[in-house]
Amino acid sequence: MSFRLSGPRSSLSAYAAVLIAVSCVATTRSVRAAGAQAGTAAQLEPGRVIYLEYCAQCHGEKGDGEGYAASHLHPRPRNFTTGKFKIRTTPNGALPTHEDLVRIIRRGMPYTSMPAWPDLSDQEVSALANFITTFSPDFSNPENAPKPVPLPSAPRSTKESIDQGKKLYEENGCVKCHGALGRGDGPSAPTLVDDWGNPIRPADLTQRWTFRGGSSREDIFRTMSTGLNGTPMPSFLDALKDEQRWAITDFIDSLSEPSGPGYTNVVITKHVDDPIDLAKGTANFESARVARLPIIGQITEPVREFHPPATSVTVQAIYDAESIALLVRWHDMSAERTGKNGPSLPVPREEEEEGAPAGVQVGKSPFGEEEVAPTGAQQAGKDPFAEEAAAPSGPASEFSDAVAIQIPSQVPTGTRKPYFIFGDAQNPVDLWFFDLARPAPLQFTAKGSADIAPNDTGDVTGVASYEQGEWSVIFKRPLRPASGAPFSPGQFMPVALSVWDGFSRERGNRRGLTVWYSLYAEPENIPSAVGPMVKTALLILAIELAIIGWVRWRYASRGREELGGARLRAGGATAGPP
Amino acid sequence: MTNGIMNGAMNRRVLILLGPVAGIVMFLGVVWMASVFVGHNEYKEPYRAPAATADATPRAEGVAAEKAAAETKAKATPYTEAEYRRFPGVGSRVAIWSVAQLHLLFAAFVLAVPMFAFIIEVIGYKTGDERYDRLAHEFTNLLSVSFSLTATFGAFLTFMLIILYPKFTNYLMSVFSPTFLPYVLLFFFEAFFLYTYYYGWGKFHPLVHLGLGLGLNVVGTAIMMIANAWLTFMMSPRGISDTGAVLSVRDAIFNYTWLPINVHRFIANIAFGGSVAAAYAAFKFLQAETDEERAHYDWMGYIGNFVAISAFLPLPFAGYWLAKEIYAFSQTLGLTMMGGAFSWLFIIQAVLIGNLFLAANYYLWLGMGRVEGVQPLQKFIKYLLIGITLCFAVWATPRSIIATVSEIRAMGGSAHPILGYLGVMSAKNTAVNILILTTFMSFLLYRRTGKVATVAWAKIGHAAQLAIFATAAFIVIFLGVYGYFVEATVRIRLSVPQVSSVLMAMVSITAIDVFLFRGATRTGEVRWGRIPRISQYVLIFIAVTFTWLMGLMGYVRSGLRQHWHVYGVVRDTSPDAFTPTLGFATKVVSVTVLEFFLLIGVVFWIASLHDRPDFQRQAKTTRRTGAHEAELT
Amino acid sequence: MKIPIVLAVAVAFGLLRFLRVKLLIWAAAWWIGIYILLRFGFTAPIPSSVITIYMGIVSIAILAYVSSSQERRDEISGPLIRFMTEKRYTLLLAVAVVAIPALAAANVYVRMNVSIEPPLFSRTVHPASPADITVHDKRIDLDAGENPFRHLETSNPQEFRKHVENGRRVYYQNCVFCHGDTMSANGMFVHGLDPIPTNFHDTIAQLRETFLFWRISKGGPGLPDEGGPWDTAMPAWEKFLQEDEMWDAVLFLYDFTGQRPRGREEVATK
Amino acid sequence: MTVPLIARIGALVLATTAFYGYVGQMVPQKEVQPPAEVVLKSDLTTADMVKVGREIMEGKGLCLTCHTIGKSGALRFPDLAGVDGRAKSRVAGLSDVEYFAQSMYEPWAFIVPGFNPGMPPINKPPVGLTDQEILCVIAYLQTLGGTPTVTLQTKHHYNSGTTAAPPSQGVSPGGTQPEAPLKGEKR
Repeated sequence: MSFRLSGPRSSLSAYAAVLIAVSCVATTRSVRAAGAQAGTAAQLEPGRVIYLEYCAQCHGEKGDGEGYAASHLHPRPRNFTTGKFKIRTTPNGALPTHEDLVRIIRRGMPYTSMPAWPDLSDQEVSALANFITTFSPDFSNPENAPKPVPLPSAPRSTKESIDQGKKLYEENGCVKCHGALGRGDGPSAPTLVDDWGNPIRPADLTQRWTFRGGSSREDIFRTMSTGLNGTPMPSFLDALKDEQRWAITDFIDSLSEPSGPGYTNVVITKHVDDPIDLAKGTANFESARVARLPIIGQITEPVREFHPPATSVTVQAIYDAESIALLVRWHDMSAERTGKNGPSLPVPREEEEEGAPAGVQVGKSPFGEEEVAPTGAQQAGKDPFAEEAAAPSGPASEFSDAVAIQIPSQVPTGTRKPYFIFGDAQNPVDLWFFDLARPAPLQFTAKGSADIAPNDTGDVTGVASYEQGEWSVIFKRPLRPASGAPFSPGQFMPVALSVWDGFSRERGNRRGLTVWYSLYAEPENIPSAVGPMVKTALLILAIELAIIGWVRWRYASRGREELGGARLRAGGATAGPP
Repeated sequence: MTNGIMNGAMNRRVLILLGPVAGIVMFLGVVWMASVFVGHNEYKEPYRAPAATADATPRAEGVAAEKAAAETKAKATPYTEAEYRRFPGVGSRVAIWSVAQLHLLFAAFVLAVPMFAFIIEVIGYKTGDERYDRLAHEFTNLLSVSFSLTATFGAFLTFMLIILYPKFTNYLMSVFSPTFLPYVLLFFFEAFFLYTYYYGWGKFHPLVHLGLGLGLNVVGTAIMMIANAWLTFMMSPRGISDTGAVLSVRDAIFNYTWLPINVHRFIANIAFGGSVAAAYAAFKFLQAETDEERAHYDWMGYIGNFVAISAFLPLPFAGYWLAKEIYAFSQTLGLTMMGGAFSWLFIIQAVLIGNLFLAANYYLWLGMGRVEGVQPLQKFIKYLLIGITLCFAVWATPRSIIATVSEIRAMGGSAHPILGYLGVMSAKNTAVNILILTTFMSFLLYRRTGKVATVAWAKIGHAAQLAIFATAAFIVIFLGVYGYFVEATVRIRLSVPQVSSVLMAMVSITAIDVFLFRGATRTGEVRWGRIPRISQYVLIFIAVTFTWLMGLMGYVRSGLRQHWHVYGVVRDTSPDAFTPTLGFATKVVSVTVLEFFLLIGVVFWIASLHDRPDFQRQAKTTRRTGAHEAELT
Repeated sequence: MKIPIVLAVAVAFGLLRFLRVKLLIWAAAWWIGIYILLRFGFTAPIPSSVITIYMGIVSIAILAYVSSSQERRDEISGPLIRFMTEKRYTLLLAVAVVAIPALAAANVYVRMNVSIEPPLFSRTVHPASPADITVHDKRIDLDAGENPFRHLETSNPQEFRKHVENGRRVYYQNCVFCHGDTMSANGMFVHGLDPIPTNFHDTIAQLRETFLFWRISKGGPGLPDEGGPWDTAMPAWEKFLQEDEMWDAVLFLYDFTGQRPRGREEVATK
Repeated sequence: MTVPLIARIGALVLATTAFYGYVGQMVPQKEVQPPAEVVLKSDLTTADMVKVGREIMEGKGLCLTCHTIGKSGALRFPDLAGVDGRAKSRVAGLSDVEYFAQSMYEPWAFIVPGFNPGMPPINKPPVGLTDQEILCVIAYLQTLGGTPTVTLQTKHHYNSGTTAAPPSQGVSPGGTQPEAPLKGEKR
């Protein structure tokens, strides 16, 4: 896209180029908008073939978003018949341009089931974009011909613009949904629904990489300017000036780690000298490195979770002379501190396998997740699944949030690890389970999802706190407990996590989890690199000086003219016949 | 400021200042290196060694009483035969290991030198060329001291065995009791032949003298074969019951690996002896003061190296036979060797052999400098080098690659899509065959430097040679690639046509060459001694590499038994029963090789105490050749 | 092989020859060129341990070449000696004397601070399957067995398409989340999986349908001992799917990727 | 000469040996300990025996050096996946336990068609498992394609003290001479 190419150093010429490009886009689009719909069936045929091959399983053969997989997907596959497209360069509510469609097919939507399609040729993607427009009658109306909004190129992001953006962010109501720190935990966040009545979550602005429309500053600016059709996200095109939108963009941009999620596969446990004191909370962990682990849905055991609300957790770990402690943090739209949760509790089965019928009624999610809590108007969705006692009164949840750390019951000796979903019959795992409605964690031993038994020895203790849309949960356990696997410095221990969001009615098997990662207890004393460095340098220096000294000694006194000349050739050449 | 100092006349002063600093730093560096080396060499106490129990210090008044009690107890203790004794410091295993290895290296030298001394003498007798006779005599010159050193180390080894492994040594002696007396007797004959052969040089009729040489070789080989029976029995026992009782001494001698080890050692000894003799010649060349001496020792080094490399070429095939017999004796043993703890050892071996081939070729290329008018052939070096490098790389490609997690992820699995093909036997067989072929071509190239074929069919001859070479290379590579598409049983058999096509090519190309250059015109004379000095260091390098290779192979042969004295029958229950890491083993081998070269240096020195060689007196008759010193090395 | 890099190196080597550069530069350029080729020229990168071996061999070979005649030795040592002895280079020499140990020290530092990586267990890409397995109390012969619906491809294509279509449904309701829409291991949860799921475009043509059936029905927990690693997230689908559904999914995998399964006769049997 | 020849040659020898020593440090370092003597408790349950048997097969018994579990293609020795199912009917008149015992105590008594003899008697050195250990191995083998039934008290032909020759069918090259399997392996 032309406007993405221009960097902060853009000058007048870049500006001009952008303008020309934008106008070109606009004109070609309008030409094509008129032409595409008039296209014959033969012209659309290539797009149709590709569509049926690659797209219909989710978006449905009729483009109505009801393919085979649709019932498992969230956000739901786009229903092309409505003509509503989230990511556009056109004003709010308008149709997208051909290029918008091409771009979104090409790039996909991160953290959704819409993948990128880098391997399709330009012609194929273009044909596909054309074919998609046949599903909605809106496209055939020449009056709807999309007109892209002007999207000026990005000014340089400065500290001032970020500060200004922060102010504007607070003044313009962003906080209401996205939360003060941008964690998607605003007060009205739990009540949001999209145009079809499905609950929807505001983006977690601290995780830029999950933005559906892309994570660059230009992408953020575009979303700010054109809104997201079909969602509560409005367009600020008229409400805010370009500079103001850029300021907010800069602020949002500053909320995420600039380097991306930085997922890792190992949690490094630091040794601390002071005894770990749970009362000190997260302050214990200042020296520990942060490991961010991706969360995926539990998509195997019933009841499955295809789209866990948490996309990642961060873990920090420390150990002292006696204990090891892990700090687990993740973002949660709202804290559910009432109700009940457990790793083996039966899960309400409210979706599944056969694919929900089309035209789901408002108020009940067709696929069960994202069920809005009883605070909203969706009481209908609540009771049928509640086999537990009714939740406490007030704005209480029936399902509490929970988190579990999973480690093998025995340190694995060979290559065999327990199965990552709660172990297996031969290889049990220990779960340190923290129902956040309760004051302290419990321990379970699991031999598979169906065989989980409490096994609480009181070893595991912990504290939990929720602040500004983020849970911080600390687990603490002796390094060498009476039963269970010991941790020893210098060793790797498999570790996996599970996170339940009570708001989304997660419980038991329905949860977000990670595969096995490693917990590495860093030895207390790490040898310093200085000694070996100095030794190496000295050794090399000595060799160098020896060589140079030797060469100089041999050649320096013999005069320059001899060097590389006759003297050097002395070897064989002078050995003439006798 | 620096510029001022550097550019000024103070340069000399800076140098003088830097000198001591550099000296001190280098000294510190050497001390540090040595301490690191020694520190790493520290013998690792195996985990099964009993931990010392630290009792409370006895009270002063109790000490005397305890001492007395201990004495009475000691008096009452009946004599028991010790099973093992500890060698202080490095432990029994390393002590025995290095002594045995040294004994073996000297023995190999003593056995090999008479062999080619004898052959060279025969050539001298047949052709009547005095030079050969003198060369044979000078080889023999090295023998007597080496012989006594071999015997000394043999005795040393025997005593060490009796002291450190009394029970096991006793067992071995009981099994092989009938062989010891003949062995000693043969030693007498060996001494007799050796001294009459050496001191009787020129004093007998040549045929009588040759008879003495033959006797020396026969007796020496017989000695080796008897000793081989003992050690191959340890690896592949036969002729005994499950509990170790002797059923048949004959079977015990003629066990599975006896014959292949005999052949393997016989060939390897020649190669090793040749390389050490070449190193001796190199040493003398570098010391030489006159052109005559240089010419002579250049020639001697060339002959020694030629013998070494010629013997080396069939060695891989002898090795295959030995490995096959080991597999036949016990799959377990074979798999331990090739797939188990020792598989990485063969990567080290590949490095050694690759270096050997490269050095041997390099020596031949340098040797072209002896002849004038070599420029046209110099350009081929590049292509030969590329061939050797590629084969070397293929051979050194490990089968199981070491890689970090991220690398493996990037590779898409622990098997690399391309390297995976290079790490297996098919590729390595192909590589070694091509290496042999390339070395042969280097030799051919060397042979024809300074010559132009004059026969009428010269062009056709050259073309035919090239065609044969290309065909052989093609067959080898084709079969190598074909090996990937057939089952293992077929694949193993493919090495036979590969080898035979290489041999056929070598024979037929040589045959053509002989006729092609019959009556060739010489464009340049061969001037012995006119070779860069660096070539002589290459000869020494080849000798060290050969020695080290022998040490390594000695380790794998005896290390294979792992925790057995006699495989499957007599178990090693000493604390040394574990198999050390390859790193530790290579350190021991390195130290042993250093010791060997220290001692062989002594041998050379003693040999040089002898009068100047006889040819000095006849120098006038030989063609005067030589070269001035090449200053650059 | 990455063609552009290989070509670039080849062109550079050609240029070296064309320009008739000095031997010292020639040797250095060849060394660097070969290093670049080994390090970056392969689509599946060569591990650094192997590169070390190769570069060691190349170093020895280049050294052997440049010293294989007196002229070459002079050509290569002349500039070096002049650099070390002539006064006009003294400053540069001093810089080099300091810089080389500093680089070595930096190298030591980098090596001592490598990031901690969890232990790696060797992975068998296609472990050998057992002779037979039991799925839903039914014995399925993996050696001699066939996909029960494969024969429909010729005898009843319409019915066959139905099975493929059913397989498509199964795939998109169960497998797509990891193995992805294009079956090239690009599902939405791939970033959270280690090892990454199978890319069906790569190797299924070498496999028999029964092998795929075995992997699908028994999953990671059913891998034989040498078939690690044990972190694989592949579930044993026999717990959740009917036998026919799994066979249909296998049909669909071949159909979608345009591959043909390996026939029984092609498998080496004893 | 400027540097004494002896020093030059010494340096060359030292550098060469040091280089090869260095190469030796670069390869993976693994120390192989002799197999530890395991004392089997007499009250092992069958489930424990399976575990022990598995360890023996991987370690001391050296079984997996030659045998594979779950591998097809060109094999040197029979694959053991699902072996219990075959063991029950391999030799008429032998139960799976008896068959396993026979193939370990007298491996030459029956050779699986298509394979060459090559297995040493397991109760004798170099492997030399005890009767109890062999029972554990049998327990593990039974889990491959069946369910383990043996206990440490299980009697079979080879540990019950009877001396009658086992029903030996199929190939029987070498009778009872201990070195027969070794000979048989030569090809």
